[in-house]
Amino acid sequence: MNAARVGVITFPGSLDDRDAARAVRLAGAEAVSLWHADHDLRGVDAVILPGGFSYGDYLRAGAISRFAPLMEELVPAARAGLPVLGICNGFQVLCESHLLPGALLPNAGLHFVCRDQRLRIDNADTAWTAEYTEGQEVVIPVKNRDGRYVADERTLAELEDEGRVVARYLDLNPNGSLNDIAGICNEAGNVVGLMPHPEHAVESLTGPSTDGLGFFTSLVKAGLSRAGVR
Amino acid sequence: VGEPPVDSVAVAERTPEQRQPYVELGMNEGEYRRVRDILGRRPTAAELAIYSVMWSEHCSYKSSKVHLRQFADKAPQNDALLVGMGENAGVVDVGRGLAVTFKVESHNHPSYVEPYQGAATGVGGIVRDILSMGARPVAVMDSLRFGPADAPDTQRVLPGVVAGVGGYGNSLGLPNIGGETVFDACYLQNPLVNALCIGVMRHDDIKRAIAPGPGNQVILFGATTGPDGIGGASVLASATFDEESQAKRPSVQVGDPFMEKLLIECCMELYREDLVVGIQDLGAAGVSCATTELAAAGTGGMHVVLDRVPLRDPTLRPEEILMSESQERMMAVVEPAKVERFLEICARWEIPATVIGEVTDTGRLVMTWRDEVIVDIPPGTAADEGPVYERPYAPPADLAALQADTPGRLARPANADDLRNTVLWLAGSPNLSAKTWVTSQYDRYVLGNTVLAMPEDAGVLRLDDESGLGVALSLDGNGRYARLDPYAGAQLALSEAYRNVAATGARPLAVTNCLNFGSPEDPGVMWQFARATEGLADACQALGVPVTGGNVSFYNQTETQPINPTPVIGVLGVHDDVRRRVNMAFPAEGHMLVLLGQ
Amino acid sequence: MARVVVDVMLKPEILDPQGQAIARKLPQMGFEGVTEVRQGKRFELELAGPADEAALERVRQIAGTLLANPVIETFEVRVLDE
Amino acid sequence: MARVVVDVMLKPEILDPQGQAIARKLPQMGFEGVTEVRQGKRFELELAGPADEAALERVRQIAGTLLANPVIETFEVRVLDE
Ligand SMILES: Nc1ncnc2c1ncn2[C@@H]1O[C@H](COP(=O)(O)OP(=O)(O)O)[C@@H](O)[C@H]1O
Repeated sequence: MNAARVGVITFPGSLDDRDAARAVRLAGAEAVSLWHADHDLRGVDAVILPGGFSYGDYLRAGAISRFAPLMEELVPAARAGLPVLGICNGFQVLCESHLLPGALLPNAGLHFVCRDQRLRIDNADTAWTAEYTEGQEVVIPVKNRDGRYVADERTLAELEDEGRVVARYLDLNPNGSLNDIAGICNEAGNVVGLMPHPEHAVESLTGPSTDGLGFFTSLVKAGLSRAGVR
Repeated sequence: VGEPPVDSVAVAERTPEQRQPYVELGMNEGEYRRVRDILGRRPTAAELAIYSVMWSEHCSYKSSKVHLRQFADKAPQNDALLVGMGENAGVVDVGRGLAVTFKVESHNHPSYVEPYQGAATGVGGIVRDILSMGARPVAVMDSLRFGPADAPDTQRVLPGVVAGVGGYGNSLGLPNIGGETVFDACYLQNPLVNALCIGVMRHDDIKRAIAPGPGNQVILFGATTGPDGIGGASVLASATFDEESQAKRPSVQVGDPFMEKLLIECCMELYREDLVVGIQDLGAAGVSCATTELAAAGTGGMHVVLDRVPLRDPTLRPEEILMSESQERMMAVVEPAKVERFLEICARWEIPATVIGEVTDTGRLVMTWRDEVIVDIPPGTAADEGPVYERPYAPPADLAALQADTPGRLARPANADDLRNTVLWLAGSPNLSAKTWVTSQYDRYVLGNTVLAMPEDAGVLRLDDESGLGVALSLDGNGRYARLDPYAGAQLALSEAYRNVAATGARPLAVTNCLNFGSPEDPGVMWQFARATEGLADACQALGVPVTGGNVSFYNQTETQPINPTPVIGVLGVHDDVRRRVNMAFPAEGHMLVLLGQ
Repeated sequence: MARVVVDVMLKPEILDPQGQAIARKLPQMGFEGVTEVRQGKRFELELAGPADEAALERVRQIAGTLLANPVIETFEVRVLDE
Repeated sequence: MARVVVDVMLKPEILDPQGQAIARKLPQMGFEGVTEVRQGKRFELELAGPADEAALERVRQIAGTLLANPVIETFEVRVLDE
C-alpha cells in the first residue's frame, strides 16, 4: 500500500518547509515539495503551508503569498475537500486567501515570541487532529511575531458555536489572540490553521515534546481510512 | 546640470598636482605617498576610494596584524583544519565528509547609531561570510554588551539591538542557539554587538574568494547598490558635487532579510550545480573589496565595467559605487558556459544578477566608467599589501592601582541583614537575572536540529539525522577580567567557552574570536591588545585548538575613555552522536554530585 | 508621473496595542493631552502616467486586495499634490 | 478635541525593502504602471484640546522623538479636518 503523499509549499521566505517535510516523513507519509510559482499540486493527498516570513511579511503576514500561482490551484482544491494545514505563516496565508475567517495581527506584546506553549486540543475531528482526544493538553512551541488572532464578533461566535476552534492557549496567551485561539478550521474540517508549530515537537531530541506528531499522523490515519473506503 | 567630468586615469596623469582629500578619507600622508609610488602617478578619485577603504583599519588590520600572526605561528597541528585564517571564515572537518565553518564579527558602532538596523545588518553580514564559503548557514549566536540597564541610552539601544538580532535571524530561518547579555558602565556609549554564524557543507563544496581563469565572468547578484554607508565617499564627490546632494548620503545601512533568505537558497542551488569558480560577499568596502580581493587571489587581473552595477539611486558617482556598503550583495566568478544557467537560477529566486566584468591575465584591476578608464591598479597592493604598523604599547597608567584593589579590600557582610541584602542585590542585578526576555525573541527551533539552546551554557546542533553527528558552540567573554589582566582575561574567556562546550560531551576543535578594544593609537589599549592576543594564542596552543578566524573591532571608546578590553571567544566542538549530549539538568533523584578540578 | 497615497488604518473596533503603547508612554515623557494614538500604514505609489480616474481605480483595487486587508483595515486613496 | 496625523516616511535615500517587495509583486499580479512603492507609517493622535500652534509644536516634538527615528525617517504633522 502506498504512503499518503503530503505536499509542502515553499514560498519565497518560507522557513519551516524542510521541518514540515521531516515531520511528514516521521509520521510515515511521503513529503512532496511544491513550488509557489508552479500551477501544479502534483497530485498530492494533502498540503501543508509551512511557517516563515514569506516575502519578509513586510506588508502584512501572508498578504503577498496569497497571490502565488499555486494558490490558484490550492484554493479550489481546499474548497473541494483537500486536507490543508497552515502553520504560522501558513495560517496567515489561509486567512488572507479567505479559506479561513479572521486575520492575524502583530502580537499584543509587540515582540516576536518563542516559547514552549501548553495548548488544549478543542476539536479532535478535523483531518489534522483525529489522533488527539478532545480536551487533550499538549506542549508545542509557538514562535511568531504576528500571531494575534482576531475576527469580528459574529465570526467568533460562529467559530465557537460550531466547535471550529481547534486549539487554545493554556496558562498564558502569548500574542493576545481573541478567546485564546491558537488554531481554527473551516466548516468541513479539512482546512486547519494553527499558530504553534507541531513540526517542532516531533522528536524528543530537538523539541520540548513529541506532542506535535499527532497532527501529521492524524492525516495519515485519515488518508488510510479513505483509501480503505475506496 | 550635466554629469560632472570623470576623473579618469588620463586626467590623473595630466593633473599630478591636484589636491586630493586623502586626510578626510582617513589616510595619512605616508599612506597617500605609497599609493602614488605604487601607481607612479596620483590616484584617480575612484582609486583613492579603493585604497582608502582597503587600507582602513577595518579592512587591512594594519594595527593588529603583527599580533594576530601568533594565531598562525603558534597554531597547534590539527588535521581538522581544512581552511585556515585569511579566508572569509575558517573551515573545520567534523567527519563523515562534512565540514563546518564559523566566525564571529562585530557591528558595534552602527548599533549605537541605529540599534535595530545596526544589529540586524551585523547578523546579515556574518551570515553572508559563512554563505560565501560554500556552506549552508545553520545557526547564529550573539554576544551583547550594554551600559547600565537603567540608563536612558541603554533603554534606547537595547530593545532595538535585541529586536534587530531577532528580526534578521528569525527571518532567515536560523535558530539562535546562545549568547551573552552583559551590562557595564564602560559600554554606555559603546555597546558591543558581536554576532556569530555557523554553516555546514560537504568537503568538496568549499568555496574560495578567488577569480582564476581569464575569460571567466564576474557577476554581481543580490540587492541593488544604493548610497548606504558612504559617508566617506561624499568627500570625494565634493570636488565635483554640490553640497546639497552630499547631505543626502546616509551612513545607516538598512537590512533586507527577505532578500538575504533568497540569496541563501539561491547560492545553495548555484553550489549544488557547481556553477561558481569563486565567490565573495560584499561587506564593508563593497565592490572595492570584492573586486580587489577576488582578483588578487586569482590570476591577478580583472576588467570591470562599473556602469553595469545596478543602482538603486541613479545619481551615484563611481567612487560612491565603489564604497557603498549596501547589504545583501554577492559577487561570483563564473565560467562563460555556465553564465546562462547561473542567471536562470537567480531569476527563479527573483534575485537581480548582472555580469559586470571578466577575469583577465594582465595582473591589473581595470575599471571603466562611461568608457573611460578610472581604475588601473595591481589589485594585490590594495587587498594584501596595505600598511602594517607596529604601534607602541605600554601598560595603562592605572593598572597597578587597579590590580592592587583586590576583593580582599571589600567590606564583608557584618550580620544576617547585610548578607541578606547582598544576596538580594545579586539576585536582582541585571547581569545575573534570567535572560529569557532576550532569548524569547529569538527562534531557537527553526531547521529542527537544535538539540541544546537557552538556558544551556552551550548550544548543540545536529548535523546528520542518521548518525547523530553534531556540534556544540559557546561564545564567552569577560571585559572586567581582561581589564585587570588582558593576558589571563583572554585565556579565561577561552577556557569558559571551552568548558561549556566540553561539558555537553563535545570534543573542542576550533576557536573564533572577536576582539573589542579602544583606540590602537592609545599605547595602553595597544598593550591590552598585545597581551590579550598573546594570552589567547598561548592558551590555544596549550589546549590544542587552532584559531580559525575572527574579527578585530578597535576605536570602541568615548573620547579618551576606552571600553574594558573585551575579547569574545567562540569555541566549536564536535559530537559523534548528539543523542549522547549532557545538559544542565539533574536527570533523576539519587545521582551523585562530583566536583572536578581544584 | 503622479504620486498617490494610500492610507491604511485598523478598523476602530480592532485593538491597536502599538498605538496604546505609544499613548501610555507619552505622559511618562512629559507629553500630556493626547487621549488616543492609533498606528496605521501609509503607502506612496509613484505612477508612470497621470492620476486620472482610471489610474485611481486601479490603485483602489491594489489597496483593497493587497495593501489593506478589509477584514481588519480600512483604506483611503488620494493624490499627492506637489 | 482635535485629531492630528503624523506621517512618517523613510528618507528617500534609505532602502525600503517593504516598498520594494510590493513593487516587485504588482506586475506579476497584473497591475502595471506603478514605478515605485514606499511604505511608511501613519499615526492618528487624538488631542484633549484644540490643535493650536502650541499643541502642534508638542506633537512635532513627539513625532521627532518617539514616532519617527530622525536617523532614517522624516515626518509631517497635519490637522485632520472632519
Ligand atoms: N544575547 C543573547 N543571545 C542569545 N542567547 C543568549 C543571549 N544572552 C543570554 N543568552 C542565553 O541565555 C541563557 C542564560 O544566559 P546567562 O544568564 O548569561 O547564563 P550564564 O550566567 O549561565 O552564562 C544561556 O543559554 C545563554 O546562551
